[in-house]
Amino acid sequence: MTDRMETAREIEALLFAAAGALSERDLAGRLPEGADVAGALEELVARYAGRGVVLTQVAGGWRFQTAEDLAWLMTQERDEPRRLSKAAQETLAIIAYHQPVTRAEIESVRGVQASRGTLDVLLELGMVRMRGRRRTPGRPVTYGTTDAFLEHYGLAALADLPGMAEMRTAGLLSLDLPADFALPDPNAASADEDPLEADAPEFHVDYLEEDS
Amino acid sequence: MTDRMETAREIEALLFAAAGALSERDLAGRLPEGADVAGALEELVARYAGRGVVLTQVAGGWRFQTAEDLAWLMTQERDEPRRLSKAAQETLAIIAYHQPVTRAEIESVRGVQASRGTLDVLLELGMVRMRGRRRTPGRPVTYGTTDAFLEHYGLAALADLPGMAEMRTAGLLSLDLPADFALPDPNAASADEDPLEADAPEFHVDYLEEDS
Amino acid sequence: MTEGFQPSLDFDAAATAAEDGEALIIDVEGYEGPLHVLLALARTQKVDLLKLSVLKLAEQYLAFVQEARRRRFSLAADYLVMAAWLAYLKSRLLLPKPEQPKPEEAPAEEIAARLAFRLAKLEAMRNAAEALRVRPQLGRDVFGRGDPQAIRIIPSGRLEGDLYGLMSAYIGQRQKETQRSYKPAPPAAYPLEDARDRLRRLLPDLDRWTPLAGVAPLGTPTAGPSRASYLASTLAAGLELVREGELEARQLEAFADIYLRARKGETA
Repeated sequence: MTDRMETAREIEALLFAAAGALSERDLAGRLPEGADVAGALEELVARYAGRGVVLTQVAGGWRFQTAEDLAWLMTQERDEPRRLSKAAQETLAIIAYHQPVTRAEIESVRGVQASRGTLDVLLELGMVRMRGRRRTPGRPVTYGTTDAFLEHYGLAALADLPGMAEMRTAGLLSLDLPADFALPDPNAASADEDPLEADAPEFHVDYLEEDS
Repeated sequence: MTDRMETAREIEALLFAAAGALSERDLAGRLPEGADVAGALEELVARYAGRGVVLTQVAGGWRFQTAEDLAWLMTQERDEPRRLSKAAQETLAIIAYHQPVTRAEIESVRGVQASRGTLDVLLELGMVRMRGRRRTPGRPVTYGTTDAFLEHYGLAALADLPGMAEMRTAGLLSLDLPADFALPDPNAASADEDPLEADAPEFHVDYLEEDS
Repeated sequence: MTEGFQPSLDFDAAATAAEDGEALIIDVEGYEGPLHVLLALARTQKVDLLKLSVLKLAEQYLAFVQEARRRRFSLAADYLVMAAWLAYLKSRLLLPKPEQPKPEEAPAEEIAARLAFRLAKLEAMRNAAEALRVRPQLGRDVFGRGDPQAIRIIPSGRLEGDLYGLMSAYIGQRQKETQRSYKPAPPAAYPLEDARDRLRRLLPDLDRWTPLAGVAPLGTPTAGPSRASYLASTLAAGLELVREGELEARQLEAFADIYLRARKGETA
């Protein structure tokens, strides 16, 4: 048996047995030194393609999950998921696509004050977390999504959010909104810009360290 | 795709997601009528033979399990984050917001005697440290949080601890709080504290300046 | 917004807009705020939101508000503020531009463009929410291992817990603190009746002067009435028996020990 195949077997076993996703680092840490984790994963992805259980990448890790088209079979495994209100869904989307984002910015996109039960539901579900504080007057708290969010929606990384690239190209992800367009001020736009984060090209460039 | 192969996919998914072993009758009951369960199982056994995960028949029916020769992988010790007990979490929160705080003050907020173990655990984890001594009779030791604490919670400074506004946003403040309810400012200078070790002012120097 | 906009059409626009708006007034409650209404109205124009006719949108919105008021739907204040603002914007868009624009006001076209941008942004986020919603979700469409194998775990220095947990823990404490009520347990007292009965039973044995402390029950240190209560009740009961002529009491001086003795009527 080749080494690659043996590594694939080991990863298969580890991922099958695990309750959640495991990162390549997690896997490498548990396998004998020098194992070709990436190569073995590639082989496994191909091997499981089209099967009832598939290997997917989520939140920076790998997990086996049942094939999407077999959802109908899984009636017994389904736990009634908490249904998010429309407002909560919108709020979650705004946080996901704009993070780090403050409460005021969320409200300005939605045009309504965030009511109780939108942000706190998301926080409680562990989909959203407080990330840090914006370095602007008042130092408002910024919000971002969690790994649990990525895992729930089966996303490998934030860059995989649907439509992300198009929205960014269209300038729709800029938080540079006139806070209240009843106050037309041509200078307001540039004054609102946050020099620290407005130009952040990637996520996780928040000035706070990620908790690891 | 042949029917047999589709049934195999479905069984694969069912067995993977099931909480325990499933008998052939269980499987047949959850699959479309007329599915060739026995044939599909046979195919799956062959498919998984020699892999990291094998399909085996146990008392209750069929289940996937990791290959026996890979048992060493499963028993390997893993680096699992340690969960703080409720008491420790609460004590840590009080120290964070009220520092510098004495043991008696912690107890008065919690309404219960702090067991020796709770503070010890936090000290041992490096989340909490002894800061100094209160200038009151008995000169009780005061506690505060460490840099490791800030790092763990992703805070740049103590001033970044969420305040009343954020707690309200997060839905944590109930409505029946007294009107004068306030949060202490953990960053505030404490005049009535002596440093524990005059030579090691590794933290905020504000309270040290009282002496000079 | 400056191009492709023909003022001459807009006098009919209000009427058409009213019809468009009519279809939308199904449920005012269905909208979260004026911006959501505007978005719904803007969609009826069936153009790229960034190419929206804001003038037409303003007509549509004003018609919506008018219709809602005619039907006596109560509209929140922000709907009316938006109506006033849009009416103002509309008038500015229609009026010929002053030769010297007021410096503090942005050109109406720019404000209109910003409104269109805001709507485009809100629409993008609603689409994003929908795109997320239809994604295969864990526990709804795809499923993880139902029966993960136990893996032996050693605790590490790494800690679990986030800021939200810390805040919840803290505020939970403080809220408990404010709700804590003080319920003192009334101290148990040695009933006078019991003291009397007991003293009566002891009478035959009290033929010599006996200190009160020796007569009163010792009690138990952990439960029941305190020693002081035993002493006090026994003394009070003793004084009653003295009054009834069955007992004698004496004290040599203030604060000295009190002695009790059964009264032997004939021999005294």
